[in-house]
Amino acid sequence: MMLLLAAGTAAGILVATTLIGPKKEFADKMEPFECGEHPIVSPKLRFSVKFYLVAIFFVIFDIEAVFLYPWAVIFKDLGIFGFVEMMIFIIILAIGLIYVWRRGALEWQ
Amino acid sequence: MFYIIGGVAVLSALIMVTNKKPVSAAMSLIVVMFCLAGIYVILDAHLIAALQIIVYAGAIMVLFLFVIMLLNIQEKEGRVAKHKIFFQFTWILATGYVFINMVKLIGAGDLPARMEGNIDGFGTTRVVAEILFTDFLLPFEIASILLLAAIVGAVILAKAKIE
Amino acid sequence: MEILIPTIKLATIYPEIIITTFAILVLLLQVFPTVIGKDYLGYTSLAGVILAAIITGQGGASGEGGEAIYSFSNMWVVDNYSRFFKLIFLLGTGLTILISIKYTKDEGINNGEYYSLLLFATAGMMLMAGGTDLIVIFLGLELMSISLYVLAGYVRKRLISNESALKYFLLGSFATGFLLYGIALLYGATGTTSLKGISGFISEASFGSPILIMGMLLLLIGFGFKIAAVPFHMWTPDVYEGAPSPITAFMSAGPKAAAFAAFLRVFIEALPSLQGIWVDIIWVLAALTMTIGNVIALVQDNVKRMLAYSSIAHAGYVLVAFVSTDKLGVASILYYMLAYTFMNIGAFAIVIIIGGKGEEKINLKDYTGLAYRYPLTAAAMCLFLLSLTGIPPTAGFMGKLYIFSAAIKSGYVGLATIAVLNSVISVYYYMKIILAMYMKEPESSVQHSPLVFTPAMIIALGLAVYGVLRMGIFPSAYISMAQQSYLSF
Amino acid sequence: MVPLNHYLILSAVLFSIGAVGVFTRRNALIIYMCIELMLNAVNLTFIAFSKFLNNMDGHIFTFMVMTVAAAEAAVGLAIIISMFRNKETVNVDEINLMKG
Repeated sequence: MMLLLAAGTAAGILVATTLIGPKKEFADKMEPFECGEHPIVSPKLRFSVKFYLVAIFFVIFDIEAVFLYPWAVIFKDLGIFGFVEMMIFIIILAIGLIYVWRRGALEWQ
Repeated sequence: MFYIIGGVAVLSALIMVTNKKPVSAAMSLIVVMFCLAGIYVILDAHLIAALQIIVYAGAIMVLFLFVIMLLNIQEKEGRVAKHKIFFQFTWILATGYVFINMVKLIGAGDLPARMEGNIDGFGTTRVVAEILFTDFLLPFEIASILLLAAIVGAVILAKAKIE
Repeated sequence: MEILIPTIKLATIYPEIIITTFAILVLLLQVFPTVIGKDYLGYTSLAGVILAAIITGQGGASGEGGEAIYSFSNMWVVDNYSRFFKLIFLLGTGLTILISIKYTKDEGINNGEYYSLLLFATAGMMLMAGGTDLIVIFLGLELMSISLYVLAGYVRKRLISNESALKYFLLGSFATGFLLYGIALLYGATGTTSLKGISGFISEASFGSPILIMGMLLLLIGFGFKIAAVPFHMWTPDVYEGAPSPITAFMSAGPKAAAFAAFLRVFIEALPSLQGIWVDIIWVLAALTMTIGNVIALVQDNVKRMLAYSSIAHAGYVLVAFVSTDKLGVASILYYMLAYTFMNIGAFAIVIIIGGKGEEKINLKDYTGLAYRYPLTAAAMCLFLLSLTGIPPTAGFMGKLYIFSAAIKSGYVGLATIAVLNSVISVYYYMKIILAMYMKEPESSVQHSPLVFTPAMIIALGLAVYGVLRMGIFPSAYISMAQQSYLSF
Repeated sequence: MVPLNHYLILSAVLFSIGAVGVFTRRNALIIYMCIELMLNAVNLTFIAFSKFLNNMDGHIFTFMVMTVAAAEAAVGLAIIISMFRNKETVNVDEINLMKG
């Protein structure tokens, strides 16, 4: 009940301001704010691909970490079998890391 | 509670499909992901809910936003040529119709016998882990090879210069 | 609480382990400057393929008894069926590697990742063929598809290669979405994902609940996309034309066979009691695929595009055998797939040779008068085309004969007649090429650069020609092997 | 307790929205987002069934579907990047050199 109440009031205020508030959209006002002067360069600057490459590696190795979570929970009971199993997993992805590193995809300059 | 979250999920999915700007489409997809995580919590699938947020909302959506930023897409959806609109309109109707009765069919279906008893700690990580690392060993190792292939593929395609 | 550790029979997955280790080896060789020069990567991956073939051939863990051995908590099986398919995949990959050694040098994409991705795709296919659990089949399918998405777009500077990768990716993952939804519904209806469990549940439970039928339909759609059956074939011509030629050859042979292997196993092992429904659907699919595949191929002048449509038509022929779900039907599919791999990759090898650098010469006019300048190549191409049509002395004829007899035996005479009609149509567009090669004089206007034959290419062509003739003239050895490998469960 | 059917209906609706989105949109990125939405709908079906069938296989499958979706996202977006590098557009309409 409390949740509803809180959400209700917040939404109410939001709706009220958008409805009541004065809205004048002329060109200058809509431009990204740059201390008064007219912006020279469009804010959406293009950045190079290596940022994207790092994002991919983050996604892949994040998945690897996600696989480690449940493994950590039952590490004790699994004994040697579980250990070997996870080592194979880690080694395969370490090979991926070595490949990426030697391939030069991680350079930053 | 489920109905609220379900409603929000459907709403934001609709926003995503009909949205003009890719960035706001990605934002509404993130909202869908969070609603789904909420539903998983209702279904006692705690590990999967946490995972959904970490993996999907966290990593994949970041990737999407990266690409949107990278490609600096401004162009709006151009006006579609005349005949194209008609073609697309019928297409939407067709697939919409097919799926609606699919929904009815699924909704009405009688369900398999529900196995009694509730495994203690139904959705907790421990239970998931036990099955994952013992019975499902083969898929686990295949997943690692899959990730390796994905990394190699992504590097070759995305890296600026390949000697 | 103690956790029971399942017994693992590692021997059952030796071939897959070998292929993966070789893929990783090629990857690391590419990255670390070692004694093996860059251009020997192709040969190292070839060695891996041959080694894996030997291990699969000699039966691995299942011994000669041929009975199925289950392992990994019955998610994996090594029976004659999966071993036969694995040999087909390894043959396809080996031929593709042989073809692409020269091709990758010309196109400047001669780095190790090309071969390691090829091996990853093969590993994915082998997993699909051997898996008896929907999870393993799904993961194998994904591993194969992801490697193929990248391989299709490998020549980055050529725009059509990019475009084909994008189309293949979008439609491929769309199909995976459907396939997954089908698996989810099957899981819901029967409570398990293992094929045996599903068939057990269906046989004693009441006839399919709507969820089960819906799940089966979605599964059908997902697999339909993968084998490029007609209603879902739109992606095939563009992707086959855009992708580099060795990859197109690989795509038309390997993954199609893998999709059929999984399709067959799922539908025959897991859903026998629903046969009434899916047999008719496949009947319609087969008829449609054959006719449309052949008819559109008639109007093509780009040879690669024509071969793409002919591979759709051949998927139709295999669906004909699929309709007769008995032992003979399965054996005929196995036999036809082997014959198809030989002749298709052979035909593509010739397309690569004539295509030359940058693959611009792949229209019909480039083949005019080939017989006068290079009689041997023209003869080989003629043999492959005859085999694709199904003319007596070749493997294609035996394959089609086998399939049609299986279809007729199980009472689908109508479909068999359609199939024969289609073969007649296909004669026309294959003959177009042969006529161009033999009858027309080479016009002086089109400058013909000398064709370059590398040793690897000659071995590939020799192997393909040998296979086509061997299976055509004395097919008994292969037929008995196929017969023995029907689904023995 | 919310009956199983409602979950199934919700996931079927999400799946259909995704499928319709794939056909109607022309921006390759948004098409892939719709496919991602479809995969999420499938995950929801798995978890719903796993809850009502009371066995844990559904969770494992969802685990695997997530890793597959992540790997596919990485490769797919790399393809879109290499596509964009050659030709400054992401619209599927303009990418049809090979009609025929």
